[in-house]
Amino acid sequence: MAKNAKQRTDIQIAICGSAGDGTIAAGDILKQAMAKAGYNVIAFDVYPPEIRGFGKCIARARITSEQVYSLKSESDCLVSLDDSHAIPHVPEVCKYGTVIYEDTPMSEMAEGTHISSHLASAQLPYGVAFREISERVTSSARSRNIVAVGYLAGLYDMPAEIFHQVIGRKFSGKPKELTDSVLSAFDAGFQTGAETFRLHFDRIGASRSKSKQSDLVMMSGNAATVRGCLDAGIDTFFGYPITPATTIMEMLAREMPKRGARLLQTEDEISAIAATLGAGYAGARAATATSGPGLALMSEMMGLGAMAELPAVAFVSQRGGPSTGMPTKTEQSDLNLAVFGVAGDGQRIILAPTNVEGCYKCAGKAFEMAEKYQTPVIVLLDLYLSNRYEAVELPVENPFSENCSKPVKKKPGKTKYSRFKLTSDGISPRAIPGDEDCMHTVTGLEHNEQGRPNDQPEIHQIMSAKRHEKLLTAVKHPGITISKRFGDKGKVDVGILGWGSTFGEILEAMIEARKEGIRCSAMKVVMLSPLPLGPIHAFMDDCGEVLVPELNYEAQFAALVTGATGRPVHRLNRVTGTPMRVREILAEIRRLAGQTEMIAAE
Amino acid sequence: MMNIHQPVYLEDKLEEVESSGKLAYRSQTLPTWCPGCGYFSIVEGVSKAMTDLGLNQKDTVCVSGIGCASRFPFFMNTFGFHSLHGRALPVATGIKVANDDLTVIVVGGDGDAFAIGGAHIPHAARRNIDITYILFDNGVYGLTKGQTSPTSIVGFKTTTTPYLNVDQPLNPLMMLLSYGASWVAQAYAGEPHHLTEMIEAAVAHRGFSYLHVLSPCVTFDKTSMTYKNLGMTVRPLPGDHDTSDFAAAMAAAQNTDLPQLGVYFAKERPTLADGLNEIAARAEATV
Amino acid sequence: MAKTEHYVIIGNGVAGSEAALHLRQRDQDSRITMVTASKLLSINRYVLPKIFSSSADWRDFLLHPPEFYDQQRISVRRNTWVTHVEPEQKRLILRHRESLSYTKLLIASGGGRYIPESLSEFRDLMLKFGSYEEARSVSNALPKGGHIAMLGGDMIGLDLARSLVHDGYKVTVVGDDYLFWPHHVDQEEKQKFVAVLQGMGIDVRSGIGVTSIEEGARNKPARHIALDNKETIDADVVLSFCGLMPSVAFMAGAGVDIERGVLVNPQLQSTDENIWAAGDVCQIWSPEENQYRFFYGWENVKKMGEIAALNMTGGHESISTFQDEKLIATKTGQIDSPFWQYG
Amino acid sequence: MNPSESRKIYLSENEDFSGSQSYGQRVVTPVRYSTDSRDIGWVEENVPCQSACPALTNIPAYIRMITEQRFGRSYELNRMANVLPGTLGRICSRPCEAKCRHGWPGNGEPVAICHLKRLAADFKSSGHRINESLFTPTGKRVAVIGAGPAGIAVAHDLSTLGHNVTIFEREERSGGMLSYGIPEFRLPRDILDVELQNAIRLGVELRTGTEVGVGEGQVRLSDLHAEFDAVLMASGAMEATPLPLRELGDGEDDPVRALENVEYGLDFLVELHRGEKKKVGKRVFVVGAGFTALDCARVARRLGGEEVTIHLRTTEEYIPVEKDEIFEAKREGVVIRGLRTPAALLTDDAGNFTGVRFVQNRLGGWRQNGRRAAIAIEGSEFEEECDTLLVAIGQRTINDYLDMKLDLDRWGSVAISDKGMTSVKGVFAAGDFVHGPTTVIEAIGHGRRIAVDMDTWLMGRERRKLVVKIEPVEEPLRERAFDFIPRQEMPTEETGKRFKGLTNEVEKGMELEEAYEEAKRCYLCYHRYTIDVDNCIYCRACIEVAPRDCIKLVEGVEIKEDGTYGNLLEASKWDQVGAIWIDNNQCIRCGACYMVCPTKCISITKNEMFYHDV
Repeated sequence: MAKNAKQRTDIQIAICGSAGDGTIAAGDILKQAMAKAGYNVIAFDVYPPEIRGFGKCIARARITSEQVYSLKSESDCLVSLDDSHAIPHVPEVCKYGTVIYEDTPMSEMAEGTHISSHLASAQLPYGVAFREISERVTSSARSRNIVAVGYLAGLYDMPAEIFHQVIGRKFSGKPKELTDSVLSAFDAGFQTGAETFRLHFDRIGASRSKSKQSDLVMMSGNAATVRGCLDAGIDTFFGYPITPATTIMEMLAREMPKRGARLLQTEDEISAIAATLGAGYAGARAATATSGPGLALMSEMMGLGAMAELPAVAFVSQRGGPSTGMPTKTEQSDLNLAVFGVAGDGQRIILAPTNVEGCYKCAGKAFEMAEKYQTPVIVLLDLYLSNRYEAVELPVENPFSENCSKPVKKKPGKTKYSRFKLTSDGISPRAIPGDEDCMHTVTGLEHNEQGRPNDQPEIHQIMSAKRHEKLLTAVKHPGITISKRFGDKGKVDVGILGWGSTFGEILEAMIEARKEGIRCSAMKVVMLSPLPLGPIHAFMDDCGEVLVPELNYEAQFAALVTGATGRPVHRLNRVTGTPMRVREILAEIRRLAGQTEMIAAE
Repeated sequence: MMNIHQPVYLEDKLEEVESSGKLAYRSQTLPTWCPGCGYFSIVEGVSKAMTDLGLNQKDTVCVSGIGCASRFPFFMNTFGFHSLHGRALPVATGIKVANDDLTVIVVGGDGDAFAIGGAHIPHAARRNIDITYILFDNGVYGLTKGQTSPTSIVGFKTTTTPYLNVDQPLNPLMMLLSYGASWVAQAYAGEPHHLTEMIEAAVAHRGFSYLHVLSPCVTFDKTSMTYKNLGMTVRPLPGDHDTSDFAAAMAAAQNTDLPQLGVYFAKERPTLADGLNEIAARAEATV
Repeated sequence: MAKTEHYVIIGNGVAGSEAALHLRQRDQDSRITMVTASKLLSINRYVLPKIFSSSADWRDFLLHPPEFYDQQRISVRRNTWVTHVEPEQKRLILRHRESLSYTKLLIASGGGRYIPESLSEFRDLMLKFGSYEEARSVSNALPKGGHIAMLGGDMIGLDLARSLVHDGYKVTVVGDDYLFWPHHVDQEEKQKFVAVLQGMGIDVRSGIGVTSIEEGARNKPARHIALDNKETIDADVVLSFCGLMPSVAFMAGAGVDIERGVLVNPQLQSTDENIWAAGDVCQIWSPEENQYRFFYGWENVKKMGEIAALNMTGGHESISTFQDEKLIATKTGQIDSPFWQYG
Repeated sequence: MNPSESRKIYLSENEDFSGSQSYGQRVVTPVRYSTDSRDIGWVEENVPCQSACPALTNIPAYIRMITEQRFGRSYELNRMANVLPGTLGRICSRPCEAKCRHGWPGNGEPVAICHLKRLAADFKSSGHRINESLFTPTGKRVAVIGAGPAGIAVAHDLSTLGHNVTIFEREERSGGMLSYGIPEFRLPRDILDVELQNAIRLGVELRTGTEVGVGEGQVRLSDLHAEFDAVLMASGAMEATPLPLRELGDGEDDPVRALENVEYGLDFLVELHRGEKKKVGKRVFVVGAGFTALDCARVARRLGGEEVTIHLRTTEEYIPVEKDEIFEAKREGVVIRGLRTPAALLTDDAGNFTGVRFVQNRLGGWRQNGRRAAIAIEGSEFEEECDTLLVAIGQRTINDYLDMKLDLDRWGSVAISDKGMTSVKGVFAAGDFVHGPTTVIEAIGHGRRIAVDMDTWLMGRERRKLVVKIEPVEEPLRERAFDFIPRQEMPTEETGKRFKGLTNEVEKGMELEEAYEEAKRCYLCYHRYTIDVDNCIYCRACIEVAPRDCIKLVEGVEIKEDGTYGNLLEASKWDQVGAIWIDNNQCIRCGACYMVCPTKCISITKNEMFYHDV
């Protein structure tokens, strides 16, 4: 690697195969190893809903020395583990980019079904006997994917020993023979790759600058969420498997018991949220995780949480909807459900991080907020963010406070404890079972300050106001950026307002547009309920035109902003199940900047 | 393996399969289960049973929830309903109540049935709806990639029980017997001949019939309910087992270490339709 | 409407590339596919010796840039091996088990390095210099000003030798049977030409055989050659230049006539009416000499590519003019050969 | 025969030999013997090496024995089909290797079947004993004319069948072409002699130096016919084919016989091996394209020929000789020139041979034997000088020495019926004498079939029958990794040392380790993987683990005219999948499917085809 140490690194590698080929596992090893070797990595995997069968899987990883915000639309290298799926992706390989493919297929192939016939003149073919190498070394074709990773590593001079460590960790706990066999498959691939005569020009160059203190850690949005939970001191977790949130529970299941915390897989989402509320009532920091369909099931219980003023954190990773929709495709269409999906007036706090580091922040802060504002908090992720991998740098000091609960100040025993006491900020001092002399009942029925059922008109009016007003103070919650502006300061021609995972693409597009001389800036909104209206108004005042790109059909955020500000915005909506393309946003910015003729000139 | 030296000639076998007519019960879609999955025996067993019983495809509805096993209706050439997770029985109830002449076969997995859908089973059983519930038990969640299920054994390691499962598994046979199912039997996916016999008997039974099928998950269970383990432990119910003796059925159902295959309990009693007819009759009488 | 032709060309050397161009000119609607084992688009192999004197990468050796093939709608299937030809089905079977059908096929697979059987056991100790990759590995193995030994000394090798001596390398040629191949020179001429080569600074050991090649001792050059006159040579790289062997292994069993090369008539058509051959792979019937014979040299091979293309698209032209095949002593005391004349 | 008829044979109780394996009511090993055309057809189709072998050698079985280190057993399995394994292991033309599944496109190189045969012979213990199963004496007497490969094979088989055999041989030693035609550097005589001796030690009487004919002191066929119950003609094809020269007038003497330093290759070799002193000049031409031509050239190199050239009518591509053999000859300095035919032999004024006038050829169409025709190009004559010319363009049979008239076929050879008999009752014929010059293994294979025919005729009933022995196999015996072992090369003598005498064997034999490695490469094609369709749940677990496209969803199967199976018809739709079936033609016997089947419906059987004593 030393020979290219001065060169910048920006390589995007796509591995494409059929479900069951080990495509995702191969991509995982690649990105883990490269992050460990000190590179910035952004990665995102696409896979089908079936476990096996014949769906397409693609693992893409962009390995860079500089900070970037999204994947590139062109990859530098495509590895095909299944030609039928990879052939449509050949055009996404750049000029002098490489296509690596199986050169020893199992059966006879009809004309045109082998990927080698689809390469453009300027793309470079590397045919490799993945299957034969795997069978030769391990007596089975199963390790083709590992051979492919080894080949990549050898071909690009990546550090083999770091891959060994990553593979060793991935297979820890498995029989030693299996690990050895996988390592030998890697080595055989590596050797083949290293011996291959190189024709490509992109190289792994410098790693990221050493300005920062701590190491980069490669993690997915879900993993960062889990780290946030753990750093915030999560006590209990109840969940039910659902793509793409399942991995949150899986990772917590590994980590929580180590800290004396408890996790239970309940029989369904209904009981998961119920148990979460119960644990919150008992004073625990409790959470659940689900996706849109699970959130729909939980709506009823969410209402209970709002009504009974119980803390609960729900991580909701969105996927294509409605209904079962597209379980393994990304979308940002559960915003309405999260904001509005409840019986009655049941507002709650909603945070939507925009990158992996934000997942960590929002997860931890969600516990603080749930506890402080005594309400369910939904952290709205989506599949692209949950499964996207970035190399992140976690703070050395734990940024989350241990206890944010408003304590009961009165000496117990003197006056009767009012669980729902009206206060200036709307937040009532909260006691939990075990606190002396603070016994009370929570209920889903409308109730008075003491928590007794009460359906008098003025009570419902007052208590409704109390429950909504206490949330407004959440926009000033310390230690979390709930909105932020990037790019040009002052008046700009185009402003882009974004939320969630799409903001990475928005940033890249904004940077490109500024390079083209367009005055523009971008603002991310992290807290979606209640909305930080002040900064949003200020931003919109500065912008000639406002663009809201988001991955849903109904322009849910645009409608939310328009509804809250009364100002029109331009909508850009895509529901392809894939992340938005930078060039689509860029084209829209150009159009809004009145530069349509530039596009025509191109 | 004494049949090993019996000659097998492809031509003869193809002729046999062709003339049996079982292929007419299959759809054109190749099943998408993991190769080796016990669930393949559902299609094979149900097709053969329907062939033998001479059921008409158009008068049959296959209903399922969500889960690996619940893919089943897609692979059958009958009416099918692939509903929501755990909600297959309510859907089937609706269909059966609407049209008593239909043969309704519900297929589900252990998670679909005993976790999210657990609340529905007792009610379907006690009402004695005339449907057949074939439960493919593989003791693990396959579709969400290997989590523990209500029938996972103690000590089973899954992604959500990394420190081993501590929960006692359910005993579905005892549950169903105690829920009042009027026909309860057990089969094993690795013995397709017996499975077919059982499906035939289950469909033929008038009332709620529950067939528990032990079916290995080849992808996520490499240690407990494998073909190897089950193959060594399963055995037939004793020849003198009395299917009308509830206590004997409960006693036999307790033996989970050596699962016994065959009909545990069978007793005719009025079905939901009978009850509805009776209510209708009473109502008529008040006019 | 006539059926769209699919011309498939095996090989992307001079003959194949030339044929592809002319096919496109003559038939705008057709599909043209070139199949080559190389990972690269066509390389101008005549300028390969420059690899020793410049830091250029492979793009600088390309005959045409990649865009050219896109414009000409010529698909170049690289890294692809033909294992056999099935003329009855009109298709090729590729090594990766894919089939490729054609309506007309041109075999222009050229010639591979021939190693005399007597040297075959030292095969692994000799490098090749046919492709860009091979040339690069030779240049990697050769230290600055290093010593290169050539066995055989055919015209391709002497061309490289010329260039290497010019760039300051030491070159020793050991050869007898294949010296000046494919030219036939008698003993007297041979002496004369050897003297010319010596004058250029090439050390020629004529009339001597090789007994063995071994890996060099420690701190010595990588190769140690023992000669049958008891002399020895220590060199960094050993190359063999004993002429070419037509690459026709994939034609075995196809039913098309082969002797050493593919046998073709003067119109370059083989015994199968849909298969033509051009370049170093074909043996052309010469009515004047009453025998099949090879024609070498850039000008000849290029011409063959053109004529094959003409005839594949309905023409009926015979190979008639050839470069003079004699090895020439020029007026300035140098030697010249069709091998050394290229554009 | 129509399919149902050939299958009925199998269904008849009498033909099922399974009973012979019983002990009381209990079957000791579940072995079945089948004569069903589908089972025989399966072996013929799926064990390509065995069906390519004229002697039907059970190749997978003997290679398997090598991996088990049972060299003696391996040798015996060879000997069941071919009484001279050590000999054939050196000089066989290897039709099996050309058909070996391992050599099919994409599978790599064929297994070195021939070398392994030799290695089994090399490595068997010095105390190895031969197994023979013997019938009781029948009292019948048989005369065999010619102690070449065919004669020896027949004599051996008839003697084990209980007949009394006498061989009449013209030369001083037995072996025919083996002893007199093949140079010792390819076939050491000690090995040959032991095997020949072993073949005829069971009471066969060998009368060497005894020529059959009509002359003085020669034995007459009619006498033999009268004295013996049956006579076998196996005198081979020991007459050289005359050189047809374009410029030779009618009635002119054959110049090959007339000129000094010009000779037929066959005579050259036979005389050499009779012990005569042979000489060649410095510049030697050999005309011809077969093994004999190659052998002549290589012998000539050893006798001091410096420039030895073989001249072919066609080209190297089309001559019926192993590529290895051509390579070795070239390494020894032999030059091969193609597309030329001798038109005339040149002499100087004194009548001494000086060289050859050739005519240039071009290739013509394909001939029936799979070779190419050569067509002379008019006016393309050219001359080349040489000192010695050896002509080895072919051999033929002669039958004019017999005093009984036997009907001939249209090629001039003796005609025989389906049952091996000539037009004279009781006179049979086998080997090259019938077919003209073929290969050693063809002669042996033909001899064995004729021996069965002769026995049937002598005894009035069939006592040996082609059967398939089907036996269950407990587990797959191979690993996929074996497929990637490269073919092991046969070490050869350094070229420098080869020329010290004529007897220095060129192929030196492999080490034990190399032999194991090579043996492991064999796919064991005789293993048949079968799916029990009744018990199959169509789960495709087997397809998942298959290393190649070998297990298929099937809706039908082609039935050939003889009742055997052709191609499988694959199904793509679920409602047409009648069965999942293993395409044994694609199967490389890795055993992965067997290990993974959930309902244990895949079985492996070993299918061995051989002549079985009834």
